[in-house]
Amino acid sequence: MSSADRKSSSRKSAADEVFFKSWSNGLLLFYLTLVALILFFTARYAGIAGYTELLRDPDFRGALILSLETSTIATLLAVVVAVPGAYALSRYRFPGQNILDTILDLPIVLPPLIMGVCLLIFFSPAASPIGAFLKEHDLRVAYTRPAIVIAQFMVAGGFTIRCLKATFDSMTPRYEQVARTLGCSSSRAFFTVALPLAKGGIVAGAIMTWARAIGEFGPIIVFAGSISGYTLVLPTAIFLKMQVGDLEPMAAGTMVLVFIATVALLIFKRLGGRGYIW
Amino acid sequence: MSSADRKSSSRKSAADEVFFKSWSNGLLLFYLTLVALILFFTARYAGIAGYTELLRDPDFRGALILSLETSTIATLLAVVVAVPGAYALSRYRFPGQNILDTILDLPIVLPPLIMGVCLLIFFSPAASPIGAFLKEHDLRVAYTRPAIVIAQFMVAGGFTIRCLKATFDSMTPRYEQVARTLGCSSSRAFFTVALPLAKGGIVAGAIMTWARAIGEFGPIIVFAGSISGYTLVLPTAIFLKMQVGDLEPMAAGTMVLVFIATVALLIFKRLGGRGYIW
Amino acid sequence: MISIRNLSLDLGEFSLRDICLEIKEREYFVVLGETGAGKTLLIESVAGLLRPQVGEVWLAGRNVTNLRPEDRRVGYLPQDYALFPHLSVRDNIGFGMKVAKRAKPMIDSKVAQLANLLGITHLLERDVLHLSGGERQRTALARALAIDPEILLLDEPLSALDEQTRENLCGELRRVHERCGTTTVHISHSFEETLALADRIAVINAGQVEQVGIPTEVMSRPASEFVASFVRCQNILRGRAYSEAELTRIEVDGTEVCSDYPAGGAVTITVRPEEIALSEELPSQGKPNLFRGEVTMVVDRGAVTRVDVTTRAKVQGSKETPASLRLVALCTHRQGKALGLTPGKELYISFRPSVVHVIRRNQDEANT
Amino acid sequence: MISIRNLSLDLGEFSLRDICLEIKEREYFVVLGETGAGKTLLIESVAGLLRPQVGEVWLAGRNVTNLRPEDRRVGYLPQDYALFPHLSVRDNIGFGMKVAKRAKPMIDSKVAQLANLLGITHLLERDVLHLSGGERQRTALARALAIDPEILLLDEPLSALDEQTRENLCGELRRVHERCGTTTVHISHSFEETLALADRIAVINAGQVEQVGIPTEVMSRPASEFVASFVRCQNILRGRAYSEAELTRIEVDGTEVCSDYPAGGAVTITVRPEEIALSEELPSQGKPNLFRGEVTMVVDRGAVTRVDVTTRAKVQGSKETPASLRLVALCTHRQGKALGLTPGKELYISFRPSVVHVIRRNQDEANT
Repeated sequence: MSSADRKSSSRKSAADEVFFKSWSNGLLLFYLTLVALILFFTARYAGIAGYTELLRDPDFRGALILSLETSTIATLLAVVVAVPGAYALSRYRFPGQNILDTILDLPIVLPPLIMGVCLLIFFSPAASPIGAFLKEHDLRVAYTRPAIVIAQFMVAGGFTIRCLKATFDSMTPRYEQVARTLGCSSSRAFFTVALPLAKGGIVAGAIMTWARAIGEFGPIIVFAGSISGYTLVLPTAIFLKMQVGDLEPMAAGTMVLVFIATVALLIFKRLGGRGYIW
Repeated sequence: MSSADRKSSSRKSAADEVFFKSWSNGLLLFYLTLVALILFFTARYAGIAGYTELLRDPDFRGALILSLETSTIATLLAVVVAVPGAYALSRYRFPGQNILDTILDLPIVLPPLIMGVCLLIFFSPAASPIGAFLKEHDLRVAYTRPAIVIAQFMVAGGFTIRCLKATFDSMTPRYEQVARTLGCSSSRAFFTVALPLAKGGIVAGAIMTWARAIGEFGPIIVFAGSISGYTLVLPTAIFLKMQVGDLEPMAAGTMVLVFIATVALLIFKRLGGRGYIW
Repeated sequence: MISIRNLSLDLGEFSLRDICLEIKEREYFVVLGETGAGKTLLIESVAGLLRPQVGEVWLAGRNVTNLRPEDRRVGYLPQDYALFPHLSVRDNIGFGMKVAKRAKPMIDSKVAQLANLLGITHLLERDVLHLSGGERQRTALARALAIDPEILLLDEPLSALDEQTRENLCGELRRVHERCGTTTVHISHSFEETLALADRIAVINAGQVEQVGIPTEVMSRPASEFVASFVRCQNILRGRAYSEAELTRIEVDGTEVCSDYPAGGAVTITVRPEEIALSEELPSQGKPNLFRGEVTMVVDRGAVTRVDVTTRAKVQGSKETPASLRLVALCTHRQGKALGLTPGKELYISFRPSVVHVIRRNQDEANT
Repeated sequence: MISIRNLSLDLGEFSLRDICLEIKEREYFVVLGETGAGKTLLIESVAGLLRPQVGEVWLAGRNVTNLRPEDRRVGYLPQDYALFPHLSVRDNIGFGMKVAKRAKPMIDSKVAQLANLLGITHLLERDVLHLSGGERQRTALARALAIDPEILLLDEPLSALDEQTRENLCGELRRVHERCGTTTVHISHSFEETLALADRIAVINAGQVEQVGIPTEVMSRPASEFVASFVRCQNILRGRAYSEAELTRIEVDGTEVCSDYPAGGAVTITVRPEEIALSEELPSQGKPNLFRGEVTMVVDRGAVTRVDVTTRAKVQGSKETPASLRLVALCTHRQGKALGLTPGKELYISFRPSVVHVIRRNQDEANT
């Protein structure tokens, strides 16, 4: 290759690199800018007036409190199930594990609305023996406050298990094995070694579960309804405001949820939490 | 330790192990059984009648076709943005990468409803210059069919980028580095080495994006509405049927979505796809 | 002390078949094998972390096959050491005693004693995350010894360390073993690290025991071609043996090699490279394995020099017959310099019949 | 051929500081250093995968510092080989020529030629996923050579292989280098694998070049304590030197050691273990470094035996003066057996003044 050839080939490869980088980074920035702009205009539209109106509105105030309460309870339930459940999934091998794994992924992959519809049918007397049994004892679940917690728990629970499974998977089982040779029973090895080491991941998973639960909309509107002053939570309240054209408080309520999700995300990342969708 | 001591300690540790395994596996099975039962009773409730009614109902038929169309278009858009975008995110370092990363996670972490509300505001003439510009030229986005695609694209797009980034991250950059020392420009290394190797992950990510798009509910009902025969997609149609108490076809429609999500999940797992939620 | 009886275990990727081993009290026993040979399965079966599908494990006269790891009193050192990252060095070492509900002063004195033995007293209050490889290994060893185990199981304890540290810790392990006398099973893929440590070794290949013996015996008398190549007997030749009155004559590629070992039929012979002597002058007569040949390659390896030679003729009394064998010899750097070794140099090559080890092959193998 | 001028690069975890190296045409140059010393940064800077923050890289008389990798014509073999998994062995080897738009028959003949050179002709139509470690390495080497590179960069090409394959491929690399004559830079953390290969070596420590030279020179005359310990000069002693007419006398812990190298002040002396002679009888008189002492440890290492000794007295003419040095000697297995080495055995220890290498230390170091 002559020196002139080399120069021209070097110029060509430089031009190629500039073009390729602009193309790939450009498309990435296009999407990210869109997200940023959409959020920015919503925040601007809400204005100060929106927030004050939001706080003055009894519907919104009640919904916010109910949202905080129900998602906290749902998160606690999810963590209580997910910590041992994810540990079992991560550490033990049992027959049919692949099928169990797929069932576990379903609540995460299914459209949330669908889970709400399924719960509604599951608790209806016409469709299932459980519904019939509850009706016999004059108990109602659909369109009550417990329905909110159940919907949040069912949708977010699978996610919590996945998230904590990723935490336990990232810890070598050698720790517990060594603990056992040092005299620990399997439960003692879990409580003195595995649990302390998974602490960060568990907290991260819980926070993310809470943020997911508080943002749940489809399953709650279907299964718990949107009864003002009773089962109205923040997302359903926002939806109702939109339907009646009350836009500034709606935008303000939206920004509250954006804020909660963002903070949860930042804490989650900070704690090194990781969750696979499947 | 005497032999008797040893025997009793051995019995104790055996009992501990049985108890601990039952507890952890039990909670896991409790959640999984719940999911399985909920889906089972929905499927049973739909019955054959539900499916035939579903197919006879023009609303549902139209919604199903529209859902298939819009989510396919949204998926194509998402893949076109995500393949180069995820590659850029995986391979290049740039200032402020952490911030970009967090922005990218927002559409995945934000409650889907919220993204719909934000889009509605973003395209409203009162709230943003883009909305004003569109109004001036007599263009409408909200409550139209393109709004469905935009909502699906915005919500699922972040997921697609994350998913493909995980694919590119799992491939060592050595492949492209070696290709470059062998004479490839950066774009040629991408097209001849990185892209063929990422093929499986890209297909897996696209299928999952499509399944997510078709199940979208909150953002579509808010941003595109539920105009019968125009913007009614499968999830919004299910919601409307529920509101009018038309339960069998609702359950059947739900099972269609469950079926789509399950098949997508199985294909995704089969192809070895992996996606982080953030 | 440890008795492994007909142990079999199949985990798909790795497996063990019909393992029988007897390890004596206070013995330092090394299990050698390549990656994937099943060594870790063996140690995990003894520790109780895996349950064998067939066979039994006996420790100190008890059948422990169905015992949980916490009921076995084995000290276990995994390859990555697995120090508990949320505990200090002191709490790592004291972990087992705390689980056994020992009194605090007793724990403290035992920790101090072990830390002193292993030279890590100054590290006791440290976080385990910032220890060097050698310090981690010492801490893990102290933790395993703290429960006064009946046996100590070491899973490749030296492989994660750099060369210098490895050599130091090798001496350390030997010293600790001499001091504590704990029966030790050490797993390794490196033949060389073993020589310094082992009382006896077992060579495992593809899940089966190929040979058990003291190291020098395994080195000079490997039981199979695999063992010969694993212990780096670099001269491994196939031939056919004819037993005579005193010597066995083995025909290798038309050349005759003599051995003291009686054998007949299809055989493989092995000669350790350090047993092959090179000289410029004709050595004192009468050697049954004396060849003329030339150097084909010289590799300076620091302390020793590896010399590849090809024989040209066999010297028998006063006559020479054509003979072509490719052999590897090792000599010291000094000898190499004195001989002026360079490729192409002519010299005499000889080895005693007593260093020619003979492995019988059955007819199946002979055809491959 | 390759000229690296004042190259500096700081990536936080790894860094290079002010590296200057001149590598000659057709040379086999080995860069030695521990994990994390910055060796890979160096090779990636030469390949163009990293851009240095300061300094220049010249290849064949051109300044390539700002050139992209595709414009450099370097053959690059990363540590994991990075064979393209979606291509066959043939397409992997032909990849670079296809990119350069060579004609199909030309590509085929070149691939056949390289496959023949490396003995992988029978693998050409195979999938790369099912190759063994050695086969992968050969394929990656053929792929790198196929573009007729001006230089070949090998990043730890032997470290992923097992011991046997490593030794075979070591000879292979040397042979390919002799055949093709491509200037080669090979990175390694193992001093021993280097000895067989290198024309010259550079030792890198913490991002800086400590010594450049031919291997035997670096072995016998290390430039620093780090290099001495890296090339396994196991006897590294600190003392104070006094130059006299012919000999330099170095006081080490109250004992006197003699060296041929002129020096004064604070020094470190190094003696290679294979240069230390052991004998039962008093050797021929007049040796300036002759000691009486006893064996403290014997480690059989197969071909060689490591003997740790402690000197008791220095023999000077007819009188003896107390002297206590801990030394490591290496002797062959045969010598060891002849001497009947066991801990506690008394013997004579001697080494020539010419093998006592002296490293000057500045006063700062002397105080540490």
